[in-house]
Amino acid sequence: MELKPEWSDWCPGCGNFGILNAEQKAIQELGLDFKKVVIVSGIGCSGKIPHFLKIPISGVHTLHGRAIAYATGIKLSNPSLEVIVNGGDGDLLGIGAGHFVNAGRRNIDMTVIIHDNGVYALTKGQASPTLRRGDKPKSLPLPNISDNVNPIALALSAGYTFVARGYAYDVNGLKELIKQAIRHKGLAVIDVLQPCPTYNDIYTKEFYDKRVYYLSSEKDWDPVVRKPEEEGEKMAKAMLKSLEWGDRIPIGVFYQNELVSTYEERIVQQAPSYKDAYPANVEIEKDGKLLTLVDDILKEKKV
Amino acid sequence: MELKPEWSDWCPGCGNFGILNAEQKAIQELGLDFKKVVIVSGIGCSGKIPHFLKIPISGVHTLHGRAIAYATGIKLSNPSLEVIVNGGDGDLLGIGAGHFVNAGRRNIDMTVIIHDNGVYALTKGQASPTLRRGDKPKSLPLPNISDNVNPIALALSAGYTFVARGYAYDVNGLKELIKQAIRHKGLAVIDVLQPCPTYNDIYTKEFYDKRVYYLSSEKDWDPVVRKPEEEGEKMAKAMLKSLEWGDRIPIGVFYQNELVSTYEERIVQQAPSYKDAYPANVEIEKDGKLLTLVDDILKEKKV
Amino acid sequence: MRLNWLIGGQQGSGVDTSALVFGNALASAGYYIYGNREYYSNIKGRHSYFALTISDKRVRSFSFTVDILATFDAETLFQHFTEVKKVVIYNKSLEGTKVEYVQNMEPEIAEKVVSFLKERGYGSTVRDVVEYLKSKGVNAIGVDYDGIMRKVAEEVKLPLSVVERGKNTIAIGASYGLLGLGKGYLESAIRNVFKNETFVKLNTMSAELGMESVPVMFPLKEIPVKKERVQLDGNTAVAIGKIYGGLGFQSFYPISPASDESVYMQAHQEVWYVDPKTGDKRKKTVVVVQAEDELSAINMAIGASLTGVRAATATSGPGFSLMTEGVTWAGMNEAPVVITYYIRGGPATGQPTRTSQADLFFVMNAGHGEFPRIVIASGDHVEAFQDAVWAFNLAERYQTPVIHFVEKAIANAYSVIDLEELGLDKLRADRGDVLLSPPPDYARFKITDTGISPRAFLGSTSMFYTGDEHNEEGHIREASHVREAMYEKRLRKLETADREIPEEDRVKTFGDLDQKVVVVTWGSPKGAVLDAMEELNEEGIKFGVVQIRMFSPFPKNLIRKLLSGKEKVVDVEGSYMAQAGMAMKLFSGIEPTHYVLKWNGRPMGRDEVKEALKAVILEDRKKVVLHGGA
Amino acid sequence: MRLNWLIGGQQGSGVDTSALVFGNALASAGYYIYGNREYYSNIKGRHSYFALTISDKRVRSFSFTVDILATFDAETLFQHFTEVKKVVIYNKSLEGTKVEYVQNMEPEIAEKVVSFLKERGYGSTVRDVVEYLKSKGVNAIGVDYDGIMRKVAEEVKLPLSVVERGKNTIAIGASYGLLGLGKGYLESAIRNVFKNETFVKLNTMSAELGMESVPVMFPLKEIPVKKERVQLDGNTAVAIGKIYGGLGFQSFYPISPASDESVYMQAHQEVWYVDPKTGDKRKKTVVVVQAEDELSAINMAIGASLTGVRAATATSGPGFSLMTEGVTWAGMNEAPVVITYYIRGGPATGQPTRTSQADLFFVMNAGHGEFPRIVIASGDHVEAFQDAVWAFNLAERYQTPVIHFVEKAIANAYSVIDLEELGLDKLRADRGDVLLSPPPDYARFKITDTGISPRAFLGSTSMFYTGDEHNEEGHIREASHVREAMYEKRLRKLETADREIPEEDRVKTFGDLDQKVVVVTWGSPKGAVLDAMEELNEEGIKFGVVQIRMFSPFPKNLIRKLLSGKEKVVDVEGSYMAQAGMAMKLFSGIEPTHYVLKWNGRPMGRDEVKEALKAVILEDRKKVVLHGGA
Ligand SMILES: Cc1ncc(C[n+]2csc(CCOP(=O)(O)OP(=O)(O)O)c2C)c(N)n1
Ligand SMILES: Cc1ncc(C[n+]2csc(CCOP(=O)(O)OP(=O)(O)O)c2C)c(N)n1
Ligand code: SF4
Ligand code: SF4
Ligand SMILES: [Mg+2]
Ligand SMILES: [Mg+2]
Repeated sequence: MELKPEWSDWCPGCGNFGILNAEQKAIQELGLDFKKVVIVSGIGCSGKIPHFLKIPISGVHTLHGRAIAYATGIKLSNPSLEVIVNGGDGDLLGIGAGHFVNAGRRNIDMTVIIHDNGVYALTKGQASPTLRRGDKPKSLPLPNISDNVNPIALALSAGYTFVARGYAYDVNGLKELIKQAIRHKGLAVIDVLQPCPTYNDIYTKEFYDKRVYYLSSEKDWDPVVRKPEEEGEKMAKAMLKSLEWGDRIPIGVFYQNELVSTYEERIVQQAPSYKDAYPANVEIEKDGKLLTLVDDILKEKKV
Repeated sequence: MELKPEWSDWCPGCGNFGILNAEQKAIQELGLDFKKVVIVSGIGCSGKIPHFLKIPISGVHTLHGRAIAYATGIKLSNPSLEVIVNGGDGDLLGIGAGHFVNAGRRNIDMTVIIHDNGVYALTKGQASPTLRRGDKPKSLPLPNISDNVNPIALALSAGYTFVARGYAYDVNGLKELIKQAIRHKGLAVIDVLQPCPTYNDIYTKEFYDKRVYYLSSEKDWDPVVRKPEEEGEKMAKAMLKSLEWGDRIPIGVFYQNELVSTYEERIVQQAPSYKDAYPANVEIEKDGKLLTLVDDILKEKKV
Repeated sequence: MRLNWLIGGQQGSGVDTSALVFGNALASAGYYIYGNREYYSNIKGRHSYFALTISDKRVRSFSFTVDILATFDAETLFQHFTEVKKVVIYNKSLEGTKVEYVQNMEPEIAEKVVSFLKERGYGSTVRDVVEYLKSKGVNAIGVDYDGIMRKVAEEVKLPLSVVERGKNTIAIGASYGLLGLGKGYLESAIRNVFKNETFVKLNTMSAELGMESVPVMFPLKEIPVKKERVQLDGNTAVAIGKIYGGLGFQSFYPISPASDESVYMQAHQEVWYVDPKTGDKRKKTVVVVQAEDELSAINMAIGASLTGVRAATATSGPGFSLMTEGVTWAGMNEAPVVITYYIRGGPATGQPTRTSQADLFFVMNAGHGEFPRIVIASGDHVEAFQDAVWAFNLAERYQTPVIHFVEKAIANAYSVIDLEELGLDKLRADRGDVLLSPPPDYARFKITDTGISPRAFLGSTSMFYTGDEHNEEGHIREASHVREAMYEKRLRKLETADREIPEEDRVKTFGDLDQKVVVVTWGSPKGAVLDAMEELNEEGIKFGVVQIRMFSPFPKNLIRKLLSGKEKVVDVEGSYMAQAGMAMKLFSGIEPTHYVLKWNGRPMGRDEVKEALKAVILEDRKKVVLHGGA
Repeated sequence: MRLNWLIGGQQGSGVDTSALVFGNALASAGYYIYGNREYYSNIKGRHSYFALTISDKRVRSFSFTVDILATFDAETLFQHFTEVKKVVIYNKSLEGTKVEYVQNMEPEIAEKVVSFLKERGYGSTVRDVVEYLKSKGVNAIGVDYDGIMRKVAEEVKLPLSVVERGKNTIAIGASYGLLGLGKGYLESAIRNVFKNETFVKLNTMSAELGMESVPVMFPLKEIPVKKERVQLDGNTAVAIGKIYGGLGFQSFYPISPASDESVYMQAHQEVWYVDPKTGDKRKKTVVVVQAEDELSAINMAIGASLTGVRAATATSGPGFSLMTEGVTWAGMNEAPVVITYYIRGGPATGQPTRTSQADLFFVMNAGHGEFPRIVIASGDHVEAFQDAVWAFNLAERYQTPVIHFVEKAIANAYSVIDLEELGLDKLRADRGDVLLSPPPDYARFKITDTGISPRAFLGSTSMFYTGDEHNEEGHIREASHVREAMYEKRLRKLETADREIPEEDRVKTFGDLDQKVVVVTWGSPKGAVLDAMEELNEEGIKFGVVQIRMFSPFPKNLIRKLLSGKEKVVDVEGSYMAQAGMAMKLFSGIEPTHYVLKWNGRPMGRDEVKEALKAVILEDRKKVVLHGGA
């Protein structure tokens, strides 16, 4: 008997299906070399996504909260790979918040996708960091006691150079956003509003369908920093916009800035050999003989 | 022989002395009951501070990055205590960034003081998260490769309800800020510019002395949210202001909002008995006999 | 009398609820029950099942081989048909379903089923399975689920899609029908569980129609219930135990199979207590905080403990790995903190909803540096409750972290017990050496002979804590002689604990310890071992059973005494390396001679333990690896 | 010939540099040196010291009792005077300084000094100490530091405050003067260390004036140097070893005493290598990332390893505690990752800059769930270098995390060695079973007899990793039979490693193993044990020495073979619980009969180990606890 393809074990109607489809299509439409695409994910319903794609990418399903760290090691060792991080809101903004914030300081050329469903779904629906205070989705014994974190504002203040919000059921729009994020030179994040029909009976498809609108539909909305001077102002605008939540919920690109050098570029500046002789592109032995030369650095230790 | 008082083993000229003096004076001038004051600190040069006060407060010198977690447990178990957290920039914004961000969601009534010296001082001067890209203080072998995190912007986006910046050598000004922060109902943070003369030869006393200015010296600067409607605008203003860094560096209060309920108030809302019968104020046994009654909850399990 | 029953179905399709209803009905008919729940780390769609042993006497285990297998989907039949001995209830309209069509079944399982059937000359449909079962003498009862559903839908005037969920109630009804008990018990169980009137009606009807589709095959009589009884799962047992023990602060980060404990507490954060001054009954608040991660959870709890409250957290392997550093701080600062450690399958994310006993040596040694810690392990639901109190007493008396092991196999299983077994009145509080009004020269870490320093609480006077090595006042010190003295002071507490805690409390014995064979076990296998012992005794096979209840400090003398000179020391536990056996060897110098081990993520069933012990005792099999469980 | 010298002073006052200059001078005069550095977890002001043993032959240890004690402040004299046997150099102008005035000294130390002096009828000034020393036959040489400083200041035309730091160079000069070697070695050492001309001048002059203030008392002759020699501390030895071994990615989070390794690498991120295709010498980049915490550090390194690069991290106890969960993922996903673990004093923050061996059992068992890991421990600087390469080979061959222990006592000590000892040419690469061009149906976790699956790298084909239990393709699986098979496959690798790695590589022996006494040790005590053995041999006391180099898989057979039937098995190690002894007992069934242990945060000195072994061997002392070190 042939092994079957992996069965996506999400609940019927789950927003994760939308993200899966959008992401897969984005990869296909960009014409990426599948074997060079690595999807690194955290733990949660969301974290299972790499296993469910129907195209032969690679998947690294890591630990709860640590996907960004794995992705960093992978990308910097082999910058020729296309690295995408998928994680839950709990994964990336709760247990992983420290990595999320500090990744902003590096601006590595990769893409982070937040499955923002307001709950810790895989552990049965506790409040996630994006759930608002006072909300009481059905699995909470009491209304949520904590305020929510604002992923857009947090990403902006942390230094992400592409900050966007998407909506899981708008598969086409999300696909385009993911393509933009992947193409973006630098660290991109998309906060995807992802209904969890099983646990979150507040932020449902019905709730979002009538509220989301594209920033691009507002005339004058230009999130792209084209000159260094614009940086402060565009960031402040994006911040202010990120506070909008209620009858209207903006989706699309809040901020983009390609003027900031990537971490990879910064390494090259300090160590030009990184351009070609990056770690995964260098042989370290031949027939068991070690190829690295340490004579000169040992000489520094001569007495 | 009598035991000597603790010797402050910081380097001569260290900015930590200024913070120590300001904090100690603030506690004294507020007339706090010393034995009710608990200073919870992280690990680093900064983390040693509770041991060095000359007044009989209590000190809990915790683990690297975890001071906020300890403080949370202490404060919520015994809300009658005055809890102050002191930590390094590495401690609170590097390894502790996840707690720093998530604490904003709770708004517990306590004060966080960041000793912002741009370096991991106690481990011999590596770059801390607040050091700017390209900076090369003397202990770094190469210029700093990462961007800095902006503590003010981060605190704002995380939900802190009192956000300020102080300067370690302006002891009096800092003392007043600390008093304001302690008096503030809710979670307060002060980012204290703290020269480290041993490792950071960029952000020195000379550097700051000529650059810092008080926000309060700008007319029109009013960081206080007095009506819910003002929230977004004041926060956006504070954000924009937080980007100012160069010839002029603002210190003082960036944002204050007491309209947000504290975590303690939220507990009371859900469990009114918390007001008096909070954990540290309740006896659990008498002569070995357990006093808690579980008959009714066991009854729910009856078959 | 022990009747073994299993029901399965897709996660989220109501299997849990059905099993609950069925169990409740039988409990109110006077029976004791032990139920084990197996499920995937998935919310909807994967296979989950409940295995119950129903008995007229107290029962502590379940069996993988069952008398009655209740199914309503095809997968459950495919996954469990090899385990059924007497009756299988299946869905007639699925007879044509092939293994290969069940897309939510893991392909390796499908493959295994297909080749099992193929080897025996069968195809891969439900019908084939039924044929195979019949050939084995199993009574296969095909129930017309679809017909019944339609009938119910008509009656309650709801669309079929809503009524659909009643399928498992039909299976329950059919199972119940086999027993010949009055339908009143089942009906009131349904009423208790489904509060909504429509659902009560729907389910009652489904159950009745289910009952009517089967003959009575295992006639049971109701048993008069004399004592008050409760049904406790492991999570709830610990939660209530902690609350009874005076818990003031619990932090947690969601993780299977631990978080249900904390969520239960959140729902019960205000509890009654007796004010010792006035004697009045008053309400108090237990603070339950959902932390942002486990690093925060453990350190919040330690912080709380410094204020004098009983503080705890609950987690499982991945969470505890993250707590390791915090535990060392508690060790260094002599902070009494309790960590309830629900063992699940590791390493890494492993098998989040499956059981394991593989974390013992990790926990006994977790954290850099040497410091005392106490490690206890519950073997059943009553112990889970009592140990929650014990853990606080030990933590406060020895001012040290206490790790309390409860396996997934206990957490998500339940027992029906007599309330009096909990021994509420016998449980006492020991807060250790507490100074409510410390003197002006109070030193938190005073060096004493026992290693234990009088403990004052934050808020009562000036005091200092630090994770650095320190002097008696809690200030940082590096002097080598201070280091040495403090290091020894702390470790002396473990020696004090070892001296003070009766080894009889750390080891429990059962059966005939004078026999030449002794079985050593710990944690969840206890129930299977004891129940298997009863059955083996009846077959004339006798042995003693030793249950290790505490691993640090290890009851080395009593273990040595109980086990030396035995012909066979059989180690029954759930790890590859036989870790309790390693502990015995290390601390007592006694090594097991035989092993019964399991590491496939499923708890030990009474049936397989019984077979294994027979193989060890009668055939001298040195090592038996158990494989039970789909 | 072994000459023991110690210099101390306030941290940040240049003690390190002085010791370096002194060592360099003697090394260029042809001597071998072993130097140990002790310092507080503090940047400026606390007491630090360097203890050197200087020898005409290779030397591997230092001694707490010294021939020459070089001091320029009062504290160093107070802290170390009981350890000096022959000559003390002290600052004449401090004669009136009282212990009580030295505010940067920990009060408990001051207290100890005062009562020591008081008991012997002395007051508490420097003068009292000098008197006491004279009474003990120690030559106390008062040097006029202030006068010399003034002279130098005049000469170099710099303010006294700048020249001040030259004080320790005077102490160096005086120490050097005692040895009667030509001043050229010292002068060029000064030139090498202080590049700036003014400082060279200042220090040369200070040194000369220091030399002139003492007579020649330990005349040494220069030794012709035939072989190329290097001076290596532990951090650098590992750094260069890793680079030589082909390191591609190192992540770290600053922590004592580990971070110097990574900071060294940052400064050497571009290194030369030979392109195997062209034979050309080219530059390549080693990526060194300062992570935001250790959770990130370990997981970055594991991620990097999946791309096929040799990846590592370095940390110490608190950091490793945080890495525990990550290590389990590497275990589960068979990711080759190397963790260099610098043991410092625990628990918690403990004593960040002091040594320890107490983390052995933690590391052997760290992480929830069972999985193979390899644990090796270096005993000296040469091993630290070679083991860095070995660790990568083991990690890649067995596709598992390797933890490489290096204690603080090795990290911050240094040895002068012959370059050839490193055996550069003998060190080889073993990348294990690698598939550069994997077939289309590649399955990362193919089940094999050895447990080892051919490894392909990310980027070469589609492949899957997950911390959940998985099938051969790396997809999440819960089926009990898949669980069992994968669980066993992983653990089989440890059995394979145990079979393949010669036990002779895992255990080193020294001395005469046919004697009735065998000393077992591991890690940093090795040097002291071997050097003490040499000295004891001269006194006619003979024994064998067994050094354990690998703890997992444990070389159980060879240990059993070497130790069975011995009259005395003496365990020499740095923990309270004697953890290597526990490992021996657990794995080999052989328990030490005698113990020499230490847990005061200081490394073992040759002198104290020698005395202890005498007490054990000659007087049958069962357990000797060492206390050496201020
Ligand atoms: C260290 C650790 N802590 C806790 C868990 C348990 N856990 C599994 S999934 C999950 C949360 C999932 O929430 P989120 O990240 O929002 O993902 P979602 O399931 O909502 O997609 C948690 C806490 C874990 N696997 N590891
Ligand atoms: C888990 C852990 N990792 C690393 C360290 C080592 N460490 C001690 S202090 C310190 C950094 C201090 O920097 P910062 O927080 O900025 O404080 P500062 O010394 O600058 O005041 C580090 C990394 C530690 N103690 N624990
Ligand atoms: S629980 Fe929610 S997030 Fe998880 S699969 Fe179901 S619907 Fe999706
Ligand atoms: S190293 Fe810097 S921060 Fe630390 S004590 Fe010295 S001056 Fe202060
Ligand atoms: Mg979520
Ligand atoms: Mg700092």
